[in-house]
Amino acid sequence: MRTYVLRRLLGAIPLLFGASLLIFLVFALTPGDFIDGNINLTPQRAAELKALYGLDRPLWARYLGWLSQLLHGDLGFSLQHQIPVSTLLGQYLWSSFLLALVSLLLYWTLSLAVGVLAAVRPYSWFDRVVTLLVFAAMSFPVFFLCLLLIKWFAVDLGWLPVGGMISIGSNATGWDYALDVARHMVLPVLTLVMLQAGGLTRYVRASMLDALAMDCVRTARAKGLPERVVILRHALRNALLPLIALLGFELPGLFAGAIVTEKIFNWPGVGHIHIDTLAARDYPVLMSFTLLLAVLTIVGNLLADVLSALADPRIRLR
Amino acid sequence: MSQPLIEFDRLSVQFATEQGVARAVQDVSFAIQAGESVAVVGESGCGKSVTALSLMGLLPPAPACRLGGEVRLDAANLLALPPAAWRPLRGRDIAMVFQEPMSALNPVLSVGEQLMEPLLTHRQLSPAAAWQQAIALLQQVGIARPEAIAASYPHQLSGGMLQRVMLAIAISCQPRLLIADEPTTALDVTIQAQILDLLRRLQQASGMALLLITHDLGIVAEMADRVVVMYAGRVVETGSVRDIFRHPQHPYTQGLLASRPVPGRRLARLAAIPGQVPSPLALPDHCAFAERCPHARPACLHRQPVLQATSPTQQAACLLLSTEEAA
Amino acid sequence: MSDDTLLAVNGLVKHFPLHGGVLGRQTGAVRAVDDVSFVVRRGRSLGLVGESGSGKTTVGRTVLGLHQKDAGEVRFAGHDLHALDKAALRRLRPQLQLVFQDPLGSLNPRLRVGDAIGEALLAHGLCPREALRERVLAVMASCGLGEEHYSRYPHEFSGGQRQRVGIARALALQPALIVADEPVSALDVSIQAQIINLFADLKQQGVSFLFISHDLAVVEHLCEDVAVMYLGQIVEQGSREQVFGQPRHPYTRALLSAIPVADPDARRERVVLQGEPPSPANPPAGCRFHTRCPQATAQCASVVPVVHRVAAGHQVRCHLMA
Amino acid sequence: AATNPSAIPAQAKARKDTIVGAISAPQGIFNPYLFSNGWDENVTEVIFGRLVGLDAQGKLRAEQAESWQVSKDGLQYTLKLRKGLKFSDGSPFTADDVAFTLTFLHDPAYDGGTDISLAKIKGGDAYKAGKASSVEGIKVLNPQTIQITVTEPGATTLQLIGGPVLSRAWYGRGYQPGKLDDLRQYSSKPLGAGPYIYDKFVPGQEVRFHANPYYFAGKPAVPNFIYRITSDATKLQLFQTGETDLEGFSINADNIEQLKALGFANLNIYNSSDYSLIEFNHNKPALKDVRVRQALTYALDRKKLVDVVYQGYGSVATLPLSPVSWAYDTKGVNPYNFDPAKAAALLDQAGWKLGSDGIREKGGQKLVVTLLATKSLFNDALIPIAKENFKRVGVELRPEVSDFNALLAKRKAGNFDLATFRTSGLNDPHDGVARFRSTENEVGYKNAQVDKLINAGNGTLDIGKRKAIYHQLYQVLANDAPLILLANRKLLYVNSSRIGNYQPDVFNGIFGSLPKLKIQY
Amino acid sequence: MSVLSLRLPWRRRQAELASLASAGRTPWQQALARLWRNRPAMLALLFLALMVVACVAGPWLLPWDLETTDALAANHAPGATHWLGTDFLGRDILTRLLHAGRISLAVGLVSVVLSVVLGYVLGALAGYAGGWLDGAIMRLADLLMTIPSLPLLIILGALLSELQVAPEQRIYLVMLMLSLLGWTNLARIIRGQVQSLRSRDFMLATEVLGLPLWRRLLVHLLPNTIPTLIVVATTGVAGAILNESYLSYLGLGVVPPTPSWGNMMDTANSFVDFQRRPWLWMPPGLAIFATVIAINVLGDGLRDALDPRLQARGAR
Ligand SMILES: Nc1ncnc2c1ncn2[C@@H]1O[C@H](COP(=O)(O)OP(=O)(O)OP(=O)(O)O)[C@@H](O)[C@H]1O
Ligand SMILES: Nc1ncnc2c1ncn2[C@@H]1O[C@H](COP(=O)(O)OP(=O)(O)OP(=O)(O)O)[C@@H](O)[C@H]1O
Ligand SMILES: [Mg+2]
Ligand SMILES: [Mg+2]
Repeated sequence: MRTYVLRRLLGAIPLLFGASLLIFLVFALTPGDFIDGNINLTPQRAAELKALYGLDRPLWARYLGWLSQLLHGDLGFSLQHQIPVSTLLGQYLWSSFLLALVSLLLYWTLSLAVGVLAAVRPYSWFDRVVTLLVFAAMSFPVFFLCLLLIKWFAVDLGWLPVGGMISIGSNATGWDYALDVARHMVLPVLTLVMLQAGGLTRYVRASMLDALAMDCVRTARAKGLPERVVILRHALRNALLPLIALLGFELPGLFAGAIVTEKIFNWPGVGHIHIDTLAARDYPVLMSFTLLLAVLTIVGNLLADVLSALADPRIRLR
Repeated sequence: MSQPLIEFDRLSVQFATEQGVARAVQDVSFAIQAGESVAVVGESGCGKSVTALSLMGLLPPAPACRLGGEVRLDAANLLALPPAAWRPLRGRDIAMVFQEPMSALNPVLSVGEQLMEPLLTHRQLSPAAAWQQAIALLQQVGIARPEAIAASYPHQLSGGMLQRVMLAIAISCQPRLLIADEPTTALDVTIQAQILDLLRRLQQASGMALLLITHDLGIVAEMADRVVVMYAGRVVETGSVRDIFRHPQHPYTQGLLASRPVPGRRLARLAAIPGQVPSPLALPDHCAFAERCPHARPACLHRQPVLQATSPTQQAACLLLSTEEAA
Repeated sequence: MSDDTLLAVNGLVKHFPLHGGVLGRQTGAVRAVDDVSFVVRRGRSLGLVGESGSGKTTVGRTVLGLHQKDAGEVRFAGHDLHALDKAALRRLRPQLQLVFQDPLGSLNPRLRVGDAIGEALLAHGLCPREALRERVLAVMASCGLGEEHYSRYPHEFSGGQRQRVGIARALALQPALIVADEPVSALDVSIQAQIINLFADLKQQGVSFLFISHDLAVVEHLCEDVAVMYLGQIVEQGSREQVFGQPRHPYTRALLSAIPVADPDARRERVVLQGEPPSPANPPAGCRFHTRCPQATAQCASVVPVVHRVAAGHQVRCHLMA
Repeated sequence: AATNPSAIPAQAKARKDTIVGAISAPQGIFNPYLFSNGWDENVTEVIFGRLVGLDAQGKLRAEQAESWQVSKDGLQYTLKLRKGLKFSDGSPFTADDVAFTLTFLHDPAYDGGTDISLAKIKGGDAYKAGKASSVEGIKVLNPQTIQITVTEPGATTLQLIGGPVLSRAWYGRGYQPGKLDDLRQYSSKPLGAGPYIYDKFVPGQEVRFHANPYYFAGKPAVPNFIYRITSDATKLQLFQTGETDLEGFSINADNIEQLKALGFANLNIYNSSDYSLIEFNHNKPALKDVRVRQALTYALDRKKLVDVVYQGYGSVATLPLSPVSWAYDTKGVNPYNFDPAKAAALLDQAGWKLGSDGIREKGGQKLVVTLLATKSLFNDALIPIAKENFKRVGVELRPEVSDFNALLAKRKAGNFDLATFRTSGLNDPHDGVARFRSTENEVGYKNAQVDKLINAGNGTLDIGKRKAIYHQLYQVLANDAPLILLANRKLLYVNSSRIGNYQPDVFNGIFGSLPKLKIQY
Repeated sequence: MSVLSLRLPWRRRQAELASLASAGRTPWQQALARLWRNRPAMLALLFLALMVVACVAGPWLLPWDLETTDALAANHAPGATHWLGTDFLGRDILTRLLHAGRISLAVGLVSVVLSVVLGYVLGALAGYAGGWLDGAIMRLADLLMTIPSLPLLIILGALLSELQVAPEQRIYLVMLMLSLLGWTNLARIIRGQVQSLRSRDFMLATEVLGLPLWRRLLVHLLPNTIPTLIVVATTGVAGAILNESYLSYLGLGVVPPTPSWGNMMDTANSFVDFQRRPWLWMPPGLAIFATVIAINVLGDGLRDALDPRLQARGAR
């Protein structure tokens, strides 16, 4: 097991370099830079500023500079926000994380429950309704859904705030603060859950159907175990193995920020600033953030493998 | 004769499939006495496993699967039981061992855990006691280091070991009937010999009845008291093991016996049964064996034979044997 | 070695490397075939028996050149098979054919069986396109398949018929040697007999077989010569009469006695081997069988036994023969 | 005006001591000279105020400076500060702070958006180049008076030097010329002398302020002010539910109707100071020909565009200037009313003949023009209309839509024929025409007469003289058609009727009335 | 495990026996028959067929022009003249909807075809060749997968818009972008399939039979991957249509005035239109919704039909 993890870690290194190069190139090739976007600058002033930011250096020099900076643990300085990138991301990352985590927990719970129930009675009316709903949820364009929810719950019914993370001017702390945030979270979370739960439910259902068809489930029944035990202990545990791997893949998603959802609900997350930083060509931020996601993807992959290896004695005890 | 332990009475099982209705088992009747070994033989797809599963209540629920007739345990019709009432019988009164030990055990639970489950469910042992009992059971099925094995997972054990574990699970609640569905088909000959030995010992020790399902006549000869021969979902012949091997009555039984090469008795050609088993989706209304039968007569293509006694201990379902046909 | 030698395998070794460690280096090997020698003569058949994992399939595939050997020699009809270049090997292919255990898996589900049988004939230019159908039908007929089967798909056949198709496909090329890897194990009893009879017929027509099986009865029925494998090695080989009549190796004896006999009155005492075959990745030192051998001595655990000739053509790898 | 103040949402009514304004995307650089986006500027206005501001007509207005004097030759500016001026922490606000601010803007490491070189302060370049330890033209006469000497007169100079002032005591701590890092760290702890004091920035959410007791015009009546971050998608919903009190909307009949229907909204509609345009790339041979430029201007139905987009709340632009400006005078300026026939005639004259496919050609070259545009509602209308209109006179239009940054990059690279965008807010008539000066024009437009007139217009502070100069300039420009002027729009700012004294204007936005606001419901 | 190979697993034999009953039909015919029996899938297919016919033929039959603006007829509600109303420039919504349908469907189809070609070729190559080529291709796929797709799409969009392309052609770039990102998944699946097919007995048989390489690949190996391909491609189209709408929302998709369902729905972004003029966004919204559902249902049906053993399996 340890050698396995080590081997995977070793394999991740070239991938990381590849990712950093790819990210750099993609951004370097994008037309426009931070200075180009300022319409009010005279050409002389623009040239001065470009020199100041090192934007006039050749590609390779900029890449190597960035790389060595990264290797020193420095993510750079945001051109647009004038603060270190790490500080900037720190300001926005955690609210994205909170939103993503809560919806992740919710839609996993929901998908597991619904998927298992649907698989236990395949082709029953429950299953058919679930299938229909799942396909419907998977077919909604995001922004459409967000706007609908705001219209219904925030404007027409007035139950929930339109957007943001806290009430205006709120100085609440402790429980009040948590409640306030929770109230603001309901709609974005609902959106994310609706969008994600569909696919996952299908997956759970399929995995559970496979598990229920396993011979060992028949054995468990033959032992006279209660149906609940058969399903939860024998079938579900097997069905969870491929799902555990999926869980690892969710890692980057926790920090990526749901761009459209955050934008529409005014949620102060990284998804929200992502578009702004791109519009301003604030490359240090964009590159660091993208690289962060790449790293998280690689780590998530690794984690997925390790987790499912841990959960599966066939791999754990090889 | 005393009251049989198990009685199949005109059992029939139909599956609704995409292509149509599969008549997997039709009009199967036979009984198993307490302590007796009954072997069911027949080719693939002839309904052996389905017959056994109907006894366990493990067939898919309606409408995918429709059951007819009765299966009685101690004269009580099991098929009429609601699922909840059936469950306590499984594993306690009737236990079952499957063909592929590798997939029959749960890969994510340790052998010990799986062995404890029926003890906890049916005998309400405390976990500690169940663990002790599990170790003892493993010892009973001839496993050398029971503690180590109990803590290991199925993939760490060989097929023979796993089949021993399966047997340990099956006998854990001292069932009155053990169903062994091709318990050695997946194993090597040398291991098969070990498992058959063990099975015999266990049966002798506990006095349980055995329903042995197999396609290997050699195993039948070694293990069974009585034999049920099935073909295309029906019982075509039944009798004591000697009856069946010494004077098989049904042409199918005769064919089966003749089509195996026998060590030390080499023939130039085997007496093969021509043709193939009909699909359960397209069973004829007449004798299903007629097309392959070397002795078939025109009547065989029109009528469905029923089981008839050919001796006090033997019955066969063949029109050739029926008195009116002979007349 | 006489003229009628068709296939001569000498000291064949095939190890499958095992990888492990952080850098994925080779850490060991499955010693699937370890120093195996045998001969198949023209018009005769060699039965290769042994338990699961003993290396039978690997021998068959290495003989066919599907695996690269690690050592030893495979001579087929005078050619050193593993020394041939690709094109030459391809030219030799029709001579040397394979029949599989799983008849469905060995047929392309999307190809009509007539085409499946005929394509190799075309590919090797063994038959003009116009005559192809006739030729295929003839081969099919010799395997008990009718004209109506020509344009069906594999899934439309029963197991036995599929195996016939598989055999016909091999046979169409008029091979000198067919390696049959457990060709009947997947079949029903009544169908098995049909296929066994078909093999018997083919032998009559002069085809030689390397017949791989774990079923001793079938091997006894079909093969003049028998080799018994255990953990990658041949422990006993000889003629049918020698091996079945006077088995010398304790393993062969145990194997023979383990076969259940379809006779309720023949309840005999038998040698029940204890334990299970060790892993070929880590075979026991000395005699590979000593861990299960009822007659093992201290010597067996440390000294590798050599092959003893106990009679003409009868060889046994056992210290007891010394 | 509001028809039904009782409809004010309860949520807003409950906010007794706080006004909530709306802002789009502040980034937290709350330094008037270091911010990089206009939203941060809005925040700094509240915190800092200015020495010299603009009134609703765009005329200079004394704020923190009590008065100013400009020498006859326009080269010397003397500003006098109000008495007893204090920063919001109570520390004195003196001419020394002004000098500090202006000197800081000449720092060679200064990378902010203010280009002080446009003011041409004497000795500025020398300081920047490191050849002097102070800027010669900045002179503190006494704690209340500062004198600035410049090398060229400029109509906009006073606005440049009369901007927000940084406290030397606060920002000068540890500041070394050439190194901005120390100064930069105060961007998140701003100190100014504006009406409100900065409290807190909750990223992505809001910026909070409380009233400044030292504000020169007296402590504002409403104790708290919040800038709430809103977005186009939901700003109406936020206003409707009472989460914001002040908000700006894009102007069209729909929005106005919706807002009126709310009952509690006061609608303030006024002209904006910017204009939208389609720029010609004068380096392209076809577009060098003034007839082609004129033809394209005639060909475009700008009236339809304005009607569709602004629905009566905008007008076709005739001058590069806001209609509210004192310099606005269209007399004698060609309005280029929609006239496809004339456009066709002009193109014919220019030698572009209709081809068989309906596209004009000349010397084997087809008259196909690309148009760079960003994605916006305005362009959603402009592109189909322009395409249709141009097609009618035999010109094929190929729009290319990208984000603004990419548009500017492409424009700079010169790979385009037409580019459309809107100017930023223009305070002085000079701001609207500076782009035509050959030294500043980036797309190859050159006209010596235009250059002369622009310099003359900027070279004096006498409004009467300037007006005449600009009037002449606008006529020359119109004939030259260096670009297609599209539209002057109106702006729509809305306040909840619970807020009193709100009088937004084009030059100050909400800032102008912020200190005077009061809560009336 | 070799022990298991002694006898065919039960389920396999069941399929074997069942298939005997369906003798006389090619695997494709069988799949079609299964599909035919799947009512939801057939409904979905019918719907899609109608949609395609409407989108292809509709704009010709309707009297309105796609691009002609008419300020007087702006924002009309659905009525007798304009069945689905008009937009803010007075263009007929129905005409635009159907025209947009062509484009959205084409974007979906073409981008999937592109990514399928790319993914299929690379996946098959990696699976068959193995060794360093496999390593290289799969590392490339890994690399692409590590970069979150949205930023990459945004950047690619900006990057590609640098090339001088008219908006009508810009959709091809959108397709290209979507496919550049979409191929990795398919490549992985196909690679896995090819690898497992390669070790299947019938592929071994082709080697023993001495068949030439092209025949082994083109006749034996690749046709057996087609069912997977069809299923993946079908559901891919649904994903691509959704992605296009998403990109359009972010201003990176198909660019007005060329209509696509995605950019037509963009009008819903204005709250007033959203609240008061449902005819602007409802038709494209429903079109996307219904088409995507139909494709997904059809994909599900195809999966069941093409591989009965995978029946009732879902994919994420
Ligand atoms: N769940 C099911 N659905 C549909 N058909 C089924 C089902 N279970 C069994 N069958 C059919 O019932 C018939 C009898 O099956 P059964 O498993 O009893 O055969 P068997 O005699 O045990 O054969 P084998 O030797 O292969 O185990 C087969 O034709 C099979 O196709
Ligand atoms: N390609 C391979 N890679 C690694 N190990 C292999 C490979 N093929 C076979 N082996 C191993 O080699 C040993 C011999 O296998 P082989 O298939 O030759 O046995 P066999 O006698 O044919 O068994 P069976 O009766 O189960 O078919 C086994 O332990 C097997 O796991
Ligand atoms: Mg069975
Ligand atoms: Mg084998």
